[in-house]
Amino acid sequence: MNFELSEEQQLLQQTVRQFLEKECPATQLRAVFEGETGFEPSLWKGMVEMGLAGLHLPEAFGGAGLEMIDLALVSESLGWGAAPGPFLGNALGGLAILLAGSDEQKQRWLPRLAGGDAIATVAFDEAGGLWQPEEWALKGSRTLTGSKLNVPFASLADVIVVGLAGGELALVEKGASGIEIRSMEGVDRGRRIDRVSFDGTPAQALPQGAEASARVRDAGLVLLAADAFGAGSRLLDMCVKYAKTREQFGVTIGHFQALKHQLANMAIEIEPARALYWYAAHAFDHIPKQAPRSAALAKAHLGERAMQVARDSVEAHGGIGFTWECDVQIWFKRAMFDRAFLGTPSIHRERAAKLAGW
Amino acid sequence: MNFELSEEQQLLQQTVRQFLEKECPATQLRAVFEGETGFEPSLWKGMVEMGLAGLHLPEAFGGAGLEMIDLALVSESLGWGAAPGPFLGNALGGLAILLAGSDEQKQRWLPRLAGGDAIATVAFDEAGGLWQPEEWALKGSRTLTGSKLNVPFASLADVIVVGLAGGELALVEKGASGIEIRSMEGVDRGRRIDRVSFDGTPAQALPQGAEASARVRDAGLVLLAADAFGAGSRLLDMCVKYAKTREQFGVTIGHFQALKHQLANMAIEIEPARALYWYAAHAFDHIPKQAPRSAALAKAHLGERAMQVARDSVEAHGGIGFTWECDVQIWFKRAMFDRAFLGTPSIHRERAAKLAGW
Amino acid sequence: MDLSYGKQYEEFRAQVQEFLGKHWPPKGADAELPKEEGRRRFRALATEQGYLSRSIPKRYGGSEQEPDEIKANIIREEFRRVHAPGDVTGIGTMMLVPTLLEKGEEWQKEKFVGPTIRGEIGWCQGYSEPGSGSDLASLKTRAELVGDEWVINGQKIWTTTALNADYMFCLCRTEPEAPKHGGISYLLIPMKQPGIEVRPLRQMTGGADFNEVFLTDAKTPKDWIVGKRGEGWLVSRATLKHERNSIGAAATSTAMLAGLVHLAKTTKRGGKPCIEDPEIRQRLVAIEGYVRSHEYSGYRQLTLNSRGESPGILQLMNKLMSTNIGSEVAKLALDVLGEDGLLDAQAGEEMVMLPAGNRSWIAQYMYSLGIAVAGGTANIQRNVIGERGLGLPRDVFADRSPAK
Amino acid sequence: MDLSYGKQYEEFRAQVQEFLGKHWPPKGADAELPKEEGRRRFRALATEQGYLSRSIPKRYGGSEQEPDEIKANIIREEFRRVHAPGDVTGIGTMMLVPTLLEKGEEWQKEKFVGPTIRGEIGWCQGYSEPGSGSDLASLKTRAELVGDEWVINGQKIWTTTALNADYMFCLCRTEPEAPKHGGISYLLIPMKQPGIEVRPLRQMTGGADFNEVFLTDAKTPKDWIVGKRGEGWLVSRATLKHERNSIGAAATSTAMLAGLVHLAKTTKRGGKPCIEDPEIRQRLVAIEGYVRSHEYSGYRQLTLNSRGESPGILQLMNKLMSTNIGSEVAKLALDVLGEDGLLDAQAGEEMVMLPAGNRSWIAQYMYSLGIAVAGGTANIQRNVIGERGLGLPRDVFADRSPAK
Repeated sequence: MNFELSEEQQLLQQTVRQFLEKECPATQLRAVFEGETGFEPSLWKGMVEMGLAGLHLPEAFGGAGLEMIDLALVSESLGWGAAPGPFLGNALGGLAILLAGSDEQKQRWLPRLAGGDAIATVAFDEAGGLWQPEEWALKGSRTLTGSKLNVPFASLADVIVVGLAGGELALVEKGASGIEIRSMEGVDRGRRIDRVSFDGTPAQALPQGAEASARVRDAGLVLLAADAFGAGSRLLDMCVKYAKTREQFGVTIGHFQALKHQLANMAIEIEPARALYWYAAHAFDHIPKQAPRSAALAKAHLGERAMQVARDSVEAHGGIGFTWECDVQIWFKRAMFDRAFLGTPSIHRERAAKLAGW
Repeated sequence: MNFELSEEQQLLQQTVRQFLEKECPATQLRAVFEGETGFEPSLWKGMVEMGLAGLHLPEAFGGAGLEMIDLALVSESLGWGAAPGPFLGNALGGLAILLAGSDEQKQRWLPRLAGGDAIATVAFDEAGGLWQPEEWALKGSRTLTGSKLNVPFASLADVIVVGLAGGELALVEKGASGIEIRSMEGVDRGRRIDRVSFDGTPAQALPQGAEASARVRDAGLVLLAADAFGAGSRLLDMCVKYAKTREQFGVTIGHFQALKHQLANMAIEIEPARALYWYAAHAFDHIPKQAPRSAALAKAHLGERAMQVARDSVEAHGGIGFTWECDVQIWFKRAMFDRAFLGTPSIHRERAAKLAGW
Repeated sequence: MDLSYGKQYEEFRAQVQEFLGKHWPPKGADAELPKEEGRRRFRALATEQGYLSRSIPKRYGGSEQEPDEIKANIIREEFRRVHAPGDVTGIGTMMLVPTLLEKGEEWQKEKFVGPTIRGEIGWCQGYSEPGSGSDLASLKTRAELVGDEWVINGQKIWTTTALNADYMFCLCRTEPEAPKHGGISYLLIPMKQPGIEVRPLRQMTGGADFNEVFLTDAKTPKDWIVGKRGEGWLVSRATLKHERNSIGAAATSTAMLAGLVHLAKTTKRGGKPCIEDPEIRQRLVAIEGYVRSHEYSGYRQLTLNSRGESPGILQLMNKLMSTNIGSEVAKLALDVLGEDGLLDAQAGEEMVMLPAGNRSWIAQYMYSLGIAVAGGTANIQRNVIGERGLGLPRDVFADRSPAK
Repeated sequence: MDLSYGKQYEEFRAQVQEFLGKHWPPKGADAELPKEEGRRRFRALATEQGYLSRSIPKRYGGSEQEPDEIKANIIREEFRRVHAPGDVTGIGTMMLVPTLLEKGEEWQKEKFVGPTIRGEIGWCQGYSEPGSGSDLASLKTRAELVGDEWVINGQKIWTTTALNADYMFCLCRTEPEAPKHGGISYLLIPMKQPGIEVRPLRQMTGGADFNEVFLTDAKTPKDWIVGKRGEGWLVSRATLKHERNSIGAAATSTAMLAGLVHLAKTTKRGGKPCIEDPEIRQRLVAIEGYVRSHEYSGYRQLTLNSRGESPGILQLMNKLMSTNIGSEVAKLALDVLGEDGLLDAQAGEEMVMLPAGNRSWIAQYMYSLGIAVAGGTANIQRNVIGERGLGLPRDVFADRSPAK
């Protein structure tokens, strides 16, 4: 039995964290967060050079050929650093093409995605919170007409993987005719979301879409759970540091038992859930029967826990925690994204109940 | 606007409390609680002499002709003292006969109930938690065959008001043929519950039963909410006293901020809910349109709050709070009864939602 | 018990309605006046009638009425109904005026009370500092007497309305040698002067309801001090007594619940309105239990206050009740919002009580934390309830404050 | 990552299975032996094989194996599967033996370890006292050396298995003059003597898992002391290091969840199984999130412990995780039980992990509070997590305990 990270995996997380500490410190992060696009090319370039864009893609396509656990570990580190950029959509888009694409489609896109010459994203959600493949209603094959909501960095993407009725998947390329992309002004300014409308827009079906789309969704759930864990544990760090430095009544506020216990409760909310997303990521590759439910459970649980930790973090910082200047808000909004994207906790709790045969 | 008790009402509560402190101190209470029957005739006699048995019955029948708020205030005081005995079933039985009975039935029973010469109870619940009049399935008019669960002090009662299909009500008298009463070993040993089975047992319909039964249920909800408030506020008192006397690490444990805040949270859970049951009791007589929903809301909320306060009280007392010797257990079980009798909080929350037209 | 206001109060209500019928909206010649002038005239009339500035002595421009919370409530209700201008709101009338009336010099009352209650001058409050939150008495802003002027240096924070205020009532350390609470004075400071810079303080919602105020050799006359030197802490505590209006707090809770119910009715999940979801229903009613408890407890406080009796521990709970309810409402709202939980808060939105659109619910989701802070953090509230309400020992670190 | 035990461990498992196949249930002549004798013989054989008493040196009757939590786990699994007698459980083997091995005199090890691990003698623990709960070091039970005997007077509480125990390992104050923690000694006391009275301590469930022990001039030989006079506190802390088995804690959580799911499937509400109620489903899965987090964190702790690495803060959380989960399970169970929430707890029921009938769920509803207490109250656990886990300052009142 070995339920711990390998040295390589620990190194991978360290590397990403150090990269972010160096290349995306608070000031830089805030600049991107407050900026026009939420995207910093040099930062993304750096991630690509670390191999993060193709981590989960086969070496044959220029990827690192690693597993979901490795991708999730990176996702945790990015959540920990609240790293802005298209990692999530790009990873899921690449996975969709890998699992559902024709050889030609793979050849065309995967090397470019792995190499950072192109960026992918996924367009799943339809009005009413219809995120799940079985809920998609957008029809069409060669051309699409209709719209998708909450598409990460659509304006940036060279290729969009679009979810269609029957759980099918199709590719739409940048600048395709009849496509209209409008910002939805999302709360997480490090991961911008757009509304994408199609009007007779040419699309290319992914042959194995119907078989692959649920699995791509599950991958997304794992990555969001990991990101949420990263964000939550970072927020806890910030609160503990603050409690050790902020003084009131002549002592650091960590001396106040009520706050100390609140921090302990935050710790017990978040820390054990690390193993929950590890397990879901591990199951994704090694325990197929458990993969979908573990992913739903991890996403529902961590989406909720990280969000609560974020709320507690604002309070633990007192008035200042409520300000724009305080970094807490950046992770607070990170947690809001992780909680709601691909479906709120209640949606995945109900799915988990069904998947258990309850 | 006057939303406060009159002097008479405050005096009424004081009188009941003082009576219980004198006639039913911890030792006495424990004796009844641990005894065979859960009933102490002299104690009940004292309550009757105070007029508690007929408080809500018209003076014409030997009652005090007071309102539901007054009855509820008494119920609070009884919950505060965890007073053992048949007050609840007797009050509801009397109300049922008053609202639904023929003149002859009223003449026959009400004076005796008010005077303590007879004790009434109500048999509502049927297997599966079917407490509500619209759920009753027991059929029959002149004779009854079937059974009722969780009947308070059935073995003691001279007359049982039985809920029938269609929300009808009927009277069954002590020792009627084919009646079988078996103790259900309820958790609140101060308010024993029995299973009552009928086999061709003669019964007497209450003419206005179908119109009155829901109102009797609502009265029960108000009285249980009041009792729960009394129990919860008493538990809080016990915890605060304990926190001011129990010493650890050389100081009273009330010095520990975490406990202090837990006690503050208990206080804010229970204290404001006093007004909730007051309002429900007031509405019962004066705001008919709001009466049913206010009663459901008060019972659901206070059933839950008092129970949580009871759990917190055990913890606030540390190990000793978990023992039989510690009085907390008596009120803990009082709260369990108030929470579950006539339906759990979730049942009445759903009813309240329906009644709001949601 | 009687939840109606009772006969003589209904008669009073009728008088108020009659008055409003005559004078609002402005009739005849008054109707021709410019808007602001019309409102000023109306307020003057309403004050003559004893409907406004009821607690203010006539000689300072008030109507000097017997305190009667129920009449006050009826007036608020009726004025609101026809959108007539009521008492000027804000920190000036709520906090400064009562303080001046209790602790101020005669000339200070004459100079400031009238214009403040007429809305001719506005105030902001200079209490909190970056380093002094819950431990307010540790404030560091210094004021030194140079000649016949106070020269003030320091920084204040969480200062609402600072941008438009004409004056600030401000706690400053004037006796550096004196013990913590004894070294503070209560000064009145003109805001429109070179020594004062106001910077809006942006919140996580993107809006800016608060400001930072930087005082650099700011000046105010020697006698613009309320109470004696070093008495500022006591003077500021005195004001707290005037903070009340329990009904107000509960009204917020009921309004939030109403908004939430509306949201649950109008938002669909899986094709059906969220309010039909059994879990949502359970949570809604569970929240309503707290909301009604708060609302009805408000009735009780109103009754007791109107009799001059103390509602005891209840009154210490209003802020924390609002905080808890606000936070539960916000969390359920976020679940109801579903995918719209990804949207940014309505930037610049004022504190929303009954949120309009989904984006303002996002703002509410954040404000529900801000509220906790505004009323002193929840932990401070718990201390108050535990110590003053339940009589438990005070925190070891919290040094006794002289006034209590 | 690899959640299987890996090849060499599966081989080990095969060996264990083969051994069990040969020896349990007893074969041939052994099959004729009286039950207890047969179990004794089997344990002896299993110990020879290195399957039992693995951490105990051979010379004291153990099998002295390399520590390997995974092998230990496999042995537990396989022995349980065929209901073969495993390591003798209880406070004697769990706490006293490791303490003796670390701090005891040679003669003490020889006299007590063997019989204890063979189950020939039983122990109880004399730590807590009515006046000393979280503040254990304030204990008052006195032991005075009179001639060559300790004479002990005082009272202990929460003493499990005291009724059948042969000996008690007991913390007593032997140096009244010494500072709090320095005045305590760790004594071994025979239970079967006139000076000792055991009274069962009834719980709110009606059962009695605990006892009070009254010591009145109870006696024990001068040299029945572990460590030196006044070192008792340190000696007792040493044992705590040996308390572990994170898997065990999580197993409890998973078992409770399984029981709850079963209850929700078999209990009907309005004609339909509760598990079809959308709100119940939401709450069940919400609890499962915590349960699986605990379970998988257990795997991780097992991995790290088996490598001799520290799981850090995680292992400080096991007790509070179990407490929190137990309490959430109990609350949901009570809602599922509906009207049966009126029934009394199964009196005398032992601590129920996977409650059988509804009455034992009522017991569970109460035990879920008892658990909190057993592991030191939840607040103590939060202190531990906050101070040792997060490095926050210690409580002002809690005087530094020498051992940590």
